[in-house]
Amino acid sequence: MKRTPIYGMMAEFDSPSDLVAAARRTYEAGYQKIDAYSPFPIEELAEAIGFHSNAVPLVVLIGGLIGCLSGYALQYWISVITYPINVGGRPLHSWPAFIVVTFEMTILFAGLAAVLGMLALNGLPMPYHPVFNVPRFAFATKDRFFLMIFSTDPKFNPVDTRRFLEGLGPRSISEVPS
Amino acid sequence: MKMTSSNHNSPSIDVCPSKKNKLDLETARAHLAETQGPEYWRSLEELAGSPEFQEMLHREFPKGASEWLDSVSRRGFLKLMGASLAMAGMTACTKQPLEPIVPYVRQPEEVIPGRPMFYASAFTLSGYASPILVESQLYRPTKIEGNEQHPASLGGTDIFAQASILGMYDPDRSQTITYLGDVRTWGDFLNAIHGPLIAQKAVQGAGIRILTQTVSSPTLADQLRSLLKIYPQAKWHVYEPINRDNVLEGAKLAFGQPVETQYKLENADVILSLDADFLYAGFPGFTRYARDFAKRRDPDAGNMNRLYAVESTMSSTGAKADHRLPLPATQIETLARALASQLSVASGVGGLQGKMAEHLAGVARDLQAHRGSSVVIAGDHQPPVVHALAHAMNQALGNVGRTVVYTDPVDANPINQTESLKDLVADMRSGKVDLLIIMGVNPVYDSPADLAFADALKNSKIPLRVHAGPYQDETAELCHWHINEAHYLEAWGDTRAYDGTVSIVQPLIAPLYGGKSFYELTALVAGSEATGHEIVQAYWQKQHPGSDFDAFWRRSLHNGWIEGTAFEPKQVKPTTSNFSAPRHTDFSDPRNTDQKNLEINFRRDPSIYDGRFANNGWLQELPKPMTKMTWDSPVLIAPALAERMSLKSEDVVELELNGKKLTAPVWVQAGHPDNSVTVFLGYGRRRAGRAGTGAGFDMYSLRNSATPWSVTGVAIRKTGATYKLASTQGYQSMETPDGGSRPLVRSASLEEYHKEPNFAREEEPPAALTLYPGYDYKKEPYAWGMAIDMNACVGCNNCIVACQSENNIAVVGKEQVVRGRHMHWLRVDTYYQGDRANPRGHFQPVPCMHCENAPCEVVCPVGATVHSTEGLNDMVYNRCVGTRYCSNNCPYKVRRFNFLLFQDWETPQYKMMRNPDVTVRSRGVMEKCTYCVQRINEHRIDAEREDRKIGDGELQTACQQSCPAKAIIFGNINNPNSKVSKLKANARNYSLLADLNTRPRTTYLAEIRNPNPELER
Amino acid sequence: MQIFHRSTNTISRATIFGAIFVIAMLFWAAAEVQRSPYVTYAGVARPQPAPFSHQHHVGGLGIDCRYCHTSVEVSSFAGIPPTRTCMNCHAQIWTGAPMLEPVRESFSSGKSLIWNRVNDLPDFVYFNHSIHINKGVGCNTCHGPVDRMPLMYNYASLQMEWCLNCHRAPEKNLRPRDQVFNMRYEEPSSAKPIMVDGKTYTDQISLGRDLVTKYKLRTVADITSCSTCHR
Amino acid sequence: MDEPRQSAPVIEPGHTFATVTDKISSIVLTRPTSNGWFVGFGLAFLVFMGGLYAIGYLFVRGVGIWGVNIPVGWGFAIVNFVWWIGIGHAGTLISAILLLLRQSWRNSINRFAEAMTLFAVSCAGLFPILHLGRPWLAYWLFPYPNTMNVWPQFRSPLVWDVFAVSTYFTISLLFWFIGLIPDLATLRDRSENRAARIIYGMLAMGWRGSARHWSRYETAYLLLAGLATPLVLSVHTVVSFDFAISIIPGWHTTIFPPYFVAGAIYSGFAMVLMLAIPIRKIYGLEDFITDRHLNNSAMVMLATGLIVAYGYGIEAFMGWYSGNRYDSFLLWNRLHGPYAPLYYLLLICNIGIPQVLWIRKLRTSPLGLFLVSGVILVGMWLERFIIVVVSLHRDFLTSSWGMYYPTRWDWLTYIGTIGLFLSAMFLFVRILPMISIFEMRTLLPQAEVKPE
Repeated sequence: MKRTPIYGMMAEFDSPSDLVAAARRTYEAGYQKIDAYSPFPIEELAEAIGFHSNAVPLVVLIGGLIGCLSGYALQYWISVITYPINVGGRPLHSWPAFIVVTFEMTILFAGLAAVLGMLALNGLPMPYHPVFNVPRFAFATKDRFFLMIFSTDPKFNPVDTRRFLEGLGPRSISEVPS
Repeated sequence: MKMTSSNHNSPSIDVCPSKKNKLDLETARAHLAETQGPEYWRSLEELAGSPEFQEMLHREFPKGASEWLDSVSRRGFLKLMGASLAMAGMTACTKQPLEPIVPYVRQPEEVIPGRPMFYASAFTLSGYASPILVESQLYRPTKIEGNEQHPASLGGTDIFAQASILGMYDPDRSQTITYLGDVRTWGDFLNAIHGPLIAQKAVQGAGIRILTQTVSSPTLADQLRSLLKIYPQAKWHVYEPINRDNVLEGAKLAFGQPVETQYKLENADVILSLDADFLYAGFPGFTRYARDFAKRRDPDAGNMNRLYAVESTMSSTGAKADHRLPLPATQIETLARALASQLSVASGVGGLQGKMAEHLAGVARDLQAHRGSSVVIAGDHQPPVVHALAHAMNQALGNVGRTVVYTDPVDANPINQTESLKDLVADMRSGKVDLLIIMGVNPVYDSPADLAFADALKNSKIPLRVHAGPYQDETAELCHWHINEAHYLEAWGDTRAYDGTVSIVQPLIAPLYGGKSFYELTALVAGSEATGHEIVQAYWQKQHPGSDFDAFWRRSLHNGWIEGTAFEPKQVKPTTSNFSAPRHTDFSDPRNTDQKNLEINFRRDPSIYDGRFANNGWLQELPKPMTKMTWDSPVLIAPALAERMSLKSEDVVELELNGKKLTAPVWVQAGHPDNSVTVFLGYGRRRAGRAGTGAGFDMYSLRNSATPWSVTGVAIRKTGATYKLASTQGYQSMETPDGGSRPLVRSASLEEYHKEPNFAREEEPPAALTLYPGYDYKKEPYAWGMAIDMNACVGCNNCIVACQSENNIAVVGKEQVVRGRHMHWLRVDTYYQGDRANPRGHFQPVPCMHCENAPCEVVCPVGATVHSTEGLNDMVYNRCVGTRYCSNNCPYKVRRFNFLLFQDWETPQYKMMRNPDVTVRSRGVMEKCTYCVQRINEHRIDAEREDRKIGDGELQTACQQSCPAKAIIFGNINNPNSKVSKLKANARNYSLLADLNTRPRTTYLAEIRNPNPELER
Repeated sequence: MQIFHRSTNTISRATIFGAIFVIAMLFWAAAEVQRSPYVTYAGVARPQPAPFSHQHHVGGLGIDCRYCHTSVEVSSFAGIPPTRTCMNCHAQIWTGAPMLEPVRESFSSGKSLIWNRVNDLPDFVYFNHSIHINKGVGCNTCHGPVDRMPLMYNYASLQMEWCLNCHRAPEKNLRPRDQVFNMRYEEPSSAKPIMVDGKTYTDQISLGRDLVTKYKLRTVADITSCSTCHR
Repeated sequence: MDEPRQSAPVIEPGHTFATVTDKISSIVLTRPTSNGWFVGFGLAFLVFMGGLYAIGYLFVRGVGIWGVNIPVGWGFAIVNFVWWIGIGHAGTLISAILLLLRQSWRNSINRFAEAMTLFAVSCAGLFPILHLGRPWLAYWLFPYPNTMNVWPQFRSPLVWDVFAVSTYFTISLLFWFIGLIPDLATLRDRSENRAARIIYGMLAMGWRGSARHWSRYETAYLLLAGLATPLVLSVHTVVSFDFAISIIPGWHTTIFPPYFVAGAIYSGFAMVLMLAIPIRKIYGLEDFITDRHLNNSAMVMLATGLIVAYGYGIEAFMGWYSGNRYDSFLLWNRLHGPYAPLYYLLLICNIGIPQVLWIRKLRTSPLGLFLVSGVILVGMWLERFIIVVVSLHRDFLTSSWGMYYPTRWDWLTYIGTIGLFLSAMFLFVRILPMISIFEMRTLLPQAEVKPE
């Protein structure tokens, strides 16, 4: 594939509706490597750019299971195997007493999995990103909505892509330097 | 042997013995001598490099007085410094400090480092000896036990004997000879007294006065008598504030001669106590009497005795009585006369009406019905005539020779001590005295106020005043010379038990501060410089001439007494007619007497006796049997009186007795006779030491020589002020304020018991009730358990002190007790039941229950308290982080917590005193009764080495060993034949709060009373 | 606008994983230090007033342990010999040796020699020599090759885990009673089998198991109860 | 979003994405800091220092400086612990449970409610450590390999506490932090100051609002809420086990878990209001924290308050109905014992006064609510005091009955933690957006995507 000095082409919109509409059109136009940026979550947007399912729930499930098992295993190993001792005449394996910690460990691991999993999948932290090279992108965290077509998209071509984007009636278009 | 900078002598010198290998000290002496007396251990201290010790050696008067009463004192902060060290000792991840290890130069043959030895000796209180065995760790006495073979002990001791070990190590003890407060040597004193003695020779010692305590020591008596031969004009005065003048005069009145009265309670079916508290320490022969009494309290044996008590203040004897009659002391004589005439022995008054008469008639009939097996005991503080009447009644009831035996007096110089002191004061004032030697007495503090002894001592120009005693006390202050007395554990001597048996007192350690014994002092005055050892041995050489003396001497030392020295019964005839006229005959109606004219009773303090033990922290903090009071001496008043005067406990009142005033707090005492108050002597010391100085109120200031025990005419006035009292048991009833009641102490009358033997049993929840399967202890060779017979227990507190001594339990001081932080592992709960004017008393010793389903263990987050395979509830101090959850969850509240650094980590004496077998606990850890696990381990190890099992009774806990009544039985409950198993099988056996399903290993035998059926209704 | 340089992406991730690694390392280091001779003194010879050599006296001259440590069989404390014990021999031999001066000094002056404690347990731990000897635990099991120690040092860490290792599996260390004081005792092996009561053992475990029953050892549960050592 | 027919809106009309953003971020970004803030923070910090002094002395002398004793082994420390933990419940409850219940009005109060949770839990976490006899060994409660070969004892509720509280803190922290990420990005892009930009930038981790990120973000946030919901209920349940597991009358009761949780939410909302009311006044946030919020919170308090009242009722009833002599005495002791006045005060604070919340007018009067909330916080503290102290001071053996008197050190430590809490709050409102900006944006009508 051809090397290009630019990272992608970015169009700025005023409202979530415009962005969603634009995103749909772009996707339908056959662009796959696109992304959209908004100051708040917009349910329809992911669909619009053809992002359908994410892996976070699976990660959380795995985390939870690990927490649950390790929690109980820890208590069983300590109380029955490595340090067996008569506490108040209770049996070594006093399972009802072990439930609480098992539960807490489950929650803890699942929670950690959720956050860390989300960050990892999102590739964060990433303090530097080409999109920040666009001065107006600062408004992406305020009240502006951006659509992005990456230069790695096979259909990408500085001229045609710009023209295509203009067709979406954005407030402005900027080239994102790599 | 080593002294470490750490909390106690490390494991290197511990171990309890498998068998008490008693040996005489002869050989030991040799080794001690070899290392120049005191140097022997001092050198070790110096090695330990403790500057405090040096400082202490040279300081003149104890510093930091009343430290225990004040939490932010100088030493309080010293303790802080100790804390760091404490942590080092107790935390897991700290580097061990490098410690020195110091072997002997020449090791005595019989010494096995790490194994204690036991020596027989005797502790003497007011002339009466308690035979003891002293546990010695490499020549450091660490624990007092009873002498099982001695007839006067049978293994039991009393609180004073138990606590005397602390007395010896007391850092506030006088540590040097002084002249007007400056340090002097024995030699200096010798020179100083030499001249005056020469001068006295000329006048046959007309100016010499010697004031001693009650002397029962044959040797000392002999010395003093021979001294009086050298100085025929000299006089020997005897005084003790808690004297037995009335007993003596009573005997003279009855028989015309002084005799000792002994009781054989094992033969007594009916006992009548006329204000005699014979079931508490301080009463001559208490340990033996308690045992004999308890032996006859077994309801299953079929020969249970019956005790009637008439008393002027609530006492443990009254609490144990089957019938108790509270009566002002001054009215007991009247009652005695009435009873005597009922028994037709005396021409007294018959004039009794109402319930009192019925009651008395019933008692009389009961006594009559048990001729020869009954006994009437009169209290020491009752007037002579009551004693005479008691003698007459015993005679008439044919008890003499059966339950009552008369012998020669134990007191070697049976004179009226109050008179004796009066004479002395008279001589002092009239300038007849040139050389006054006071031995062990503290008259400036404790003599009757009207004699103004202090004044006489100060203002009469006695040229040479010598005081010898254990403390730089109030009297020492007013004398020229002070000789620091050697403690009885430091010096040779001999003494007599209540039955006359002589014990040799042998030293366990060279005098810590190089003190001198009275024997040596007396010898010096008599012109000899013999050592105590020579003096005592020489005397007995005379008594036991012949070639076998060495054998005799060794045997006597080994057994702890000298054969054939017990007094022979004496045949004396009482003269029943010559009773002086009654003092007053009316039983005045309580309600119409006013608060201006109440009766006041002066009594010895249950804990610190006459004040001589004021600086003994163990005794100061020992809850008094009836009030559970510590560190103080409130005025006891009856509930009725309190109501009339609208007084509550801790209200301060002003007492006024013939002009003298004194303010003190009151304590409302259930069962105290109305229109009468009781005060306790021994408090308000000015120069007792850091513990005793300033504690309580000095009741001696109200006491008169004419009426030393009780007198009517005291006025009390409410001041409106209040004063915090440190009682360890705030609530003394099993009835809760909501009207409910809790079956903590279960009791029944003998009849009820025979009808329903299982009355005490309570259904324990079935084991199947829980989700968890139980733990099987049956497979273990040992399962430790304890049974406490509340019928036998007389509430004498001995177990508490024994436990404190054995387990290095800290003293916390009044302020901390007030906050509810006393540390006793074993407590004795006192409950009152029924009519507050005359309730039943119950004693319930409460150690750790060692529950099989221990609630404390389950909640400990770090497993610092868990179960051993033998069923012990182990407490692991070094694992404890101090959440106190275990204590919260302990329904018996037997756990104790080191809220602050309670242990003294600096004072070298205390380091030497502690039991090296028991960890000294630091700040922030929980502690509690361990069933003396150190003893269990040592016995198990010895047994295993000899490839056998621990025999029943071979292993005794500290509380059990010295319990005079043998109320506490400990042993292996997996052995069906062990004593404890048998007791637990008894119908009376029940466990406390059984419905909680804690399955305690400590159980109780319900209390059975034997009231007179005819008086019941 | 662009606040950060490209490299920060890598740096930030490196920092996150680095931090995790560093923390793990710290914990590991702490654990190591806790077990190191710095804390336990294991293998560290202590300075002593007189340079007494067990190597010479035990290894060389073959003096039995009990000649000096007299109470080891009957008491919790093995016993440190009094100066007199030294003088029994050194009154005759090496009477002039300068290194023995402290000993002679102590004997004449009557002031004790002050040794530095080598095997030192915390004060809340109660160890009893006699019972271990009695159950067939050899001296050098805990004290190591004393006969090869010129200056005495403690062989084991003396930490609780070390004690428990044996209390949880005593069979690993038991030997016949008559071998307890044998400094050169070797565990049974097929090369060097051991005969006990006519039975030949070629491995420690089977020997240990039989000795456990023979010497009536208490159960592991018994000897791992807290109050066995803590009172 | 299903809006129950409510008059007051969640957010006043006329706002745009921009105004919302500026309004909230400006509080953080405007220079210079107001003097009022400095004064407030200074005072709070001073109080906190007082607490540190008390703690220092505690470490030197030992817990003996407090009023605890035998039988009352737990005093102020545990009372405060439970009180703070309870307060700490509102945050996660609002963020998680109300999120799941799609109560969008929560969006304007969840942020500082969560912050409050963190600070409250931190204060709470101090006490279990401080009240130890040997606090420097607190780490022994964690299972870690050590040279002693010993481990924690998992049957003990205190170990459960360790796990529950630390888990709760961690999850709350994560929840709070990921909620902050988009707003940190906003601050990063809004702030003029370079240092601030770098710091916010680092914390924002390069958030750029990508649609993919948003979708994963929303999933994670929702799942976290789902996890936090049982957690928040479990934490106070576990705390209540500290008492319920034991055998002490007044502790050993099955009603505790629900009744503790209700109490926790009760006091939690009270604290939220006590903070929200002044904050919205001072920073003029009435547009975002409207009467609607006050009203809803007030109704939550009313409801939980009634549950708590039911709890008291059941306790009393059981005391009588069980016929158990110890339980019935406990009831008597609460009503007539030495601490009875406190019990009556408790009833007034927690059951009596809050009934005024039935009055709608009062539910929307800031001052009224502020006062009622204060009363409730006092009441809830008293409840814990009654449970801990009054149950312990007279248990089974009458011989061991005692009293508990707090010392000045008890008070100083308690007040000190309040100082710590307020100091933290002051710092929070100054350096972080106290209202979730991006979630506020979603509340605007403009946020709706019109179908083409």
